Amino acid sequence: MSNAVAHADAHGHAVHHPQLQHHFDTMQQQKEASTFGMWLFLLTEVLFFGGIFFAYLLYRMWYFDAFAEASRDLDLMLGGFNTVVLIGSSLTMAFAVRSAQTGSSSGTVRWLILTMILGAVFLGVKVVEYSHKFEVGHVPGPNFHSTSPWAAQEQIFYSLYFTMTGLHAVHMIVGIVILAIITRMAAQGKFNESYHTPVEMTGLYWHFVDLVWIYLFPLLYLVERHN
Amino acid sequence: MLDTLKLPEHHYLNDGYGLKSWLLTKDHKRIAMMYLISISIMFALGGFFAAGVRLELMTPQGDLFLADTYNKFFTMHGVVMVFFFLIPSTPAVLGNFLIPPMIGAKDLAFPRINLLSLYIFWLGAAFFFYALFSGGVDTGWTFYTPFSSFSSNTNVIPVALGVFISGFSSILTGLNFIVTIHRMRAPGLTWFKLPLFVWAHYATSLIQVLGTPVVAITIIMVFVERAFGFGIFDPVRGGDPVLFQHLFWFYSHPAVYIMIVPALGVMSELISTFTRKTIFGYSFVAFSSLAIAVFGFIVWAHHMFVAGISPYSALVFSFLSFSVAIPSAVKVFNWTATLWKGSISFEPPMLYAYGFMGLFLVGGLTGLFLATLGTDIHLHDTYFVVAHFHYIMVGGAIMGYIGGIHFWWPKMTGRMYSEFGARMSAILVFVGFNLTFFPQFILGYMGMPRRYHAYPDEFQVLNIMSSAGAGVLGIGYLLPVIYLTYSLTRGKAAGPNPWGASGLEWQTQSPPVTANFTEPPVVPAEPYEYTPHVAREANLV
Amino acid sequence: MSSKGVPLFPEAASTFASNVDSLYLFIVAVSVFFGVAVIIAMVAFGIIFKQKKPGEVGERIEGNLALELLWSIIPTIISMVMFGWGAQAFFEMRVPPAETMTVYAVGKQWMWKFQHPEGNREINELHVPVGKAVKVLITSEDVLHSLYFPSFRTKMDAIPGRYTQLWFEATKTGTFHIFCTEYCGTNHSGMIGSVVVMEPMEYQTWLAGGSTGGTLAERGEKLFSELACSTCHMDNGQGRGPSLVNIVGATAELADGTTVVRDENYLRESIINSQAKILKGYQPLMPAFQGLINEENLVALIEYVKTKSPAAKATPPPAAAPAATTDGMQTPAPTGGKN
Amino acid sequence: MSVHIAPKSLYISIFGALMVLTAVTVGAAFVNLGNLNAPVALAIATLKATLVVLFFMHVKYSSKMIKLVVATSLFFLTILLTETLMDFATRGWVAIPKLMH
Repeated sequence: MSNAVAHADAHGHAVHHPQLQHHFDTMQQQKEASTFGMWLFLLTEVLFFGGIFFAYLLYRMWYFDAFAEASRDLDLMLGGFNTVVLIGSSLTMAFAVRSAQTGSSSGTVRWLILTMILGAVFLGVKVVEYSHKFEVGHVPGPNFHSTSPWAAQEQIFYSLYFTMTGLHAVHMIVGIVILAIITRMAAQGKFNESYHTPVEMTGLYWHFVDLVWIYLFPLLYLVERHN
Repeated sequence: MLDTLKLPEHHYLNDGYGLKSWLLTKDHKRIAMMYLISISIMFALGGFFAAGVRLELMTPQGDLFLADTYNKFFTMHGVVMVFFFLIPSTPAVLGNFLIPPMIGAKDLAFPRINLLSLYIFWLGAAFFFYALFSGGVDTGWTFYTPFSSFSSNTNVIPVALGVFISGFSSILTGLNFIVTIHRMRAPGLTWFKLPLFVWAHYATSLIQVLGTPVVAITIIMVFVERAFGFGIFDPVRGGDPVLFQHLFWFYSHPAVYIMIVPALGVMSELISTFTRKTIFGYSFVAFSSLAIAVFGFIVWAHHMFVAGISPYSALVFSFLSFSVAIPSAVKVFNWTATLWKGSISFEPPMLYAYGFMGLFLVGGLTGLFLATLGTDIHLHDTYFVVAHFHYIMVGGAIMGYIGGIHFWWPKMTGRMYSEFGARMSAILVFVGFNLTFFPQFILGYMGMPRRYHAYPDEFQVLNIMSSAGAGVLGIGYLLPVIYLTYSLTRGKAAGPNPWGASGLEWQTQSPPVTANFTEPPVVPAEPYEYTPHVAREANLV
Repeated sequence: MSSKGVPLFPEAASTFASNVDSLYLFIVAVSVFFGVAVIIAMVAFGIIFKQKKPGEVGERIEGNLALELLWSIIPTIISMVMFGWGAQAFFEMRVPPAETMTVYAVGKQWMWKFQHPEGNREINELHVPVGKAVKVLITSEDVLHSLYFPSFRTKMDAIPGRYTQLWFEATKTGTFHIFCTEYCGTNHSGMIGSVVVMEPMEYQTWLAGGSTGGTLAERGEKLFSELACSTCHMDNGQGRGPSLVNIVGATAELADGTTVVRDENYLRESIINSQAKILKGYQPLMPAFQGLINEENLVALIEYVKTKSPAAKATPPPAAAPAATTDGMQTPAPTGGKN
Repeated sequence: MSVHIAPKSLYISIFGALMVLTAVTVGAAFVNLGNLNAPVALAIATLKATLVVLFFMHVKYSSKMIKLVVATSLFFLTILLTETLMDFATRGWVAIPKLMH
């Protein structure tokens, strides 16, 4: 650890580090600013999802039966598979950051590509799930179809389901685009032990997206499965 | 003597010419100037809608516009003024321009994100303009469901998206400020040496970062209801419209502090400078900004006392609402105490500061009527509320913003404006403002509901007073446009520190160079140090 | 019209108007005191400490802890007085007395529809007797509205999908404004009306003159058989649905083991969305009447069901204790019917 | 802020723990826990989230500033949730069965 610090400092104090922007004094300051900024951004994301989570929790308490019924119609296999895929992609992302920290460009690229593939798999499964819902009429709105006695409240569940997973998927797509850019930069050898902040920042974002899913999965797929 | 001053040879305004040098700039000062122009246009647009509203209300019958047109006018007045003028106003213009030099930095922490926030703001505004030119919107700026989701037949979606998008601009600005204030301060500039303007912007940024995402998700939920027929707040499917109000006000109440707290920061600078004296109770004023920011988040349901919320939670929210009154009162008392044994002069910015204090005082005190449950039931959604929040948002936030513009205009452009014009403007705004909005308190207690196109005859006299005042107010706002524009080419050179102020931003030339400082600024031992020497230099050189 | 009153106040025509006005004047007095004090200080300091010669600086005074505490604590104490008084006035407005007459209000773009239990129906006009507590149960057919009686100093939002409530007791006869104060679209400002406060005798005469289709409960009874409610909800409890005798205001156990107080909002939900709360021991067989019954008929049904629970009328209002009260709605004690 | 390079084995064991917890949460959904269902699911999810935040996102090795940001977000999220819930919980408009027990 101390070794790495010394290393970073050695570069940081060089007057013209190629990646040092003019308004920062040191690489250290620049990196701290980026990390801090990224975390503040994630803080806004927590509150962003917090609002809709509250809506979910409230209606789940009010219309538990409807939520349990609708939740049982979701495909647990696909949801579970996606959970494994996404947590797996977090692992590969963590390895990508680790490779960047140790200065292995090829490792970084490899792990980043793997992360992107896993992200794409997740989205592919999501497409399958969504299209199934369109087929059976589980999309809320005028064409909603349900024979359950709680059809009206099931619409609330599905509205939240689509909004939450949809927003999550948008975050994934954005994440994959960023990953693609970062991968290209890594392939061009722009990162090394002393400068790999973009990889770390992307990692934070990706883990956050994973984290949202960690809540979405039990809340949406596992309301009540025992009967 | 002043005639001998010349503008410096190199500064940020002549560091490159042409559209590209502006649109691709990373200089926080140029971005601030572009924000200034953008929000000034939005302010004029919002003012146009306000003029329409006031014209209509001169007669009780509602005979000038159709009801639908009137509803669009007040809605777009609210949307433009709140989301496209007030929220960006002081932070995006003055904060953007001044925070880096005030803390001795070359730029904000993320210059590209700063530019991005401006583009996002423009994109949001473009959505709004699209909605405007394709027929407008009539939901009220609050977008209450189910009206906005299922009843209104106007362009709710583009406006909602415009607000959603511009919210990101606000988040990015706040995020940038927080990181900048934490990480970019000049060596030796500790937290308790920071100008109170910076403290206020720190508090504001916290609100922007914490609150805006919640309104963003709320807008998304309305969007999916309206666009796809989803049902989240839809009472027909068991949804609760009151939940929308909770989520909306979780942001929109603190949003009031996004507007007013930066103006409070401006006030501290003005009052200190024109009394040549440090702010009385510096740390109390600094922490009161943070207290307002934090308490602002726990009081939102006082907008909902008659909305069908539980009376027990109304009780709690009423109690908490008074907690915001205390730090606000502390600020006013401290400013007043600052005047004691000062060396007070009444340059135009100080006139604005005095006006601000008077209006903010009225705005703050009338908030008590709305935090108190017994009176709020009667006053809720009447003109009393309209008057109250205009005292805070126009009398407070805009007065502070324009006062700040007058104070830092010499720094931003290097030139002085017509002091006579500025004095006239300050007085007209103060008089016109009171004439416009004071009658509305009485109207409100008389029971006149807000958002009324036509109204019973007995309210007419007070409404005519209000409309007449709005005319005066309009002239008061128009004047600065004239003399400030004139000063851009004809104004006398201001010199680095025309007011004898103490902040680091006055240590550099006016207008500053792109990197703000040609030599590192000297951080004083104490905040707001005035020595006879500095003052003499300012007045005589 | 109420316009002839003092220009600064609307007419005070309900039992809580004077309390609200006094509270208002108290806050005005406090505000004027502090406002004037600060403004005088500002102006006086501005004159006394005006800069004498260029280059002069003010005395460096960093602050004073005692003063800071003083002007933090005094406003806190005063604001707590406001809070307490305001809360007292609020609960007075939110908790109706035990004996009230009930009127139903339905907001609709853009009119107010009122129904009296006696069967009289009015639009944008409400007749009430003076000196009698009137409870208004409010709902909406479309978007949010708000029922506002400025002369009574009270208002409450009308929310689609549920009942909210306000009450008042008029203290003088006359005609006063009714406003809609929640923006509701094009003719929001046309959604006004008047409340006519009459002597009780006149009111009785008025009631007798306007009633056509029987009382509200009678209309409800007709609907009860027309909609075939009576085939399952038999009074003897032998039907497929639960008996509705003596249920209003009482607590019931649901299929999932929880309990619920059966008030107007419960009845409303059980008709509109019958599956939401299934009573223990019953099957979810009842169709949902969402979209099949309008708000006016709904209140008629509820009024009829309430006549089957004569004891519920005498239930006391909730004490100040925070029970599961609905918007200050009269939630009878679980035991029901005491005192 | 120091650069901390965690061993690969740490990441793998965190991944393993997350997998186990995923299995546990799925399993819990098939057991009738009554009203504890939601709290258990949320508790497991929070445990998983904590692991992600601390190790994958390196908060365990980050500066106090970053920890403060995380705490701040949770604090204001709590305000949002509890104060809004306060209204719904005391409304009694529609009884909230899952909350009352």
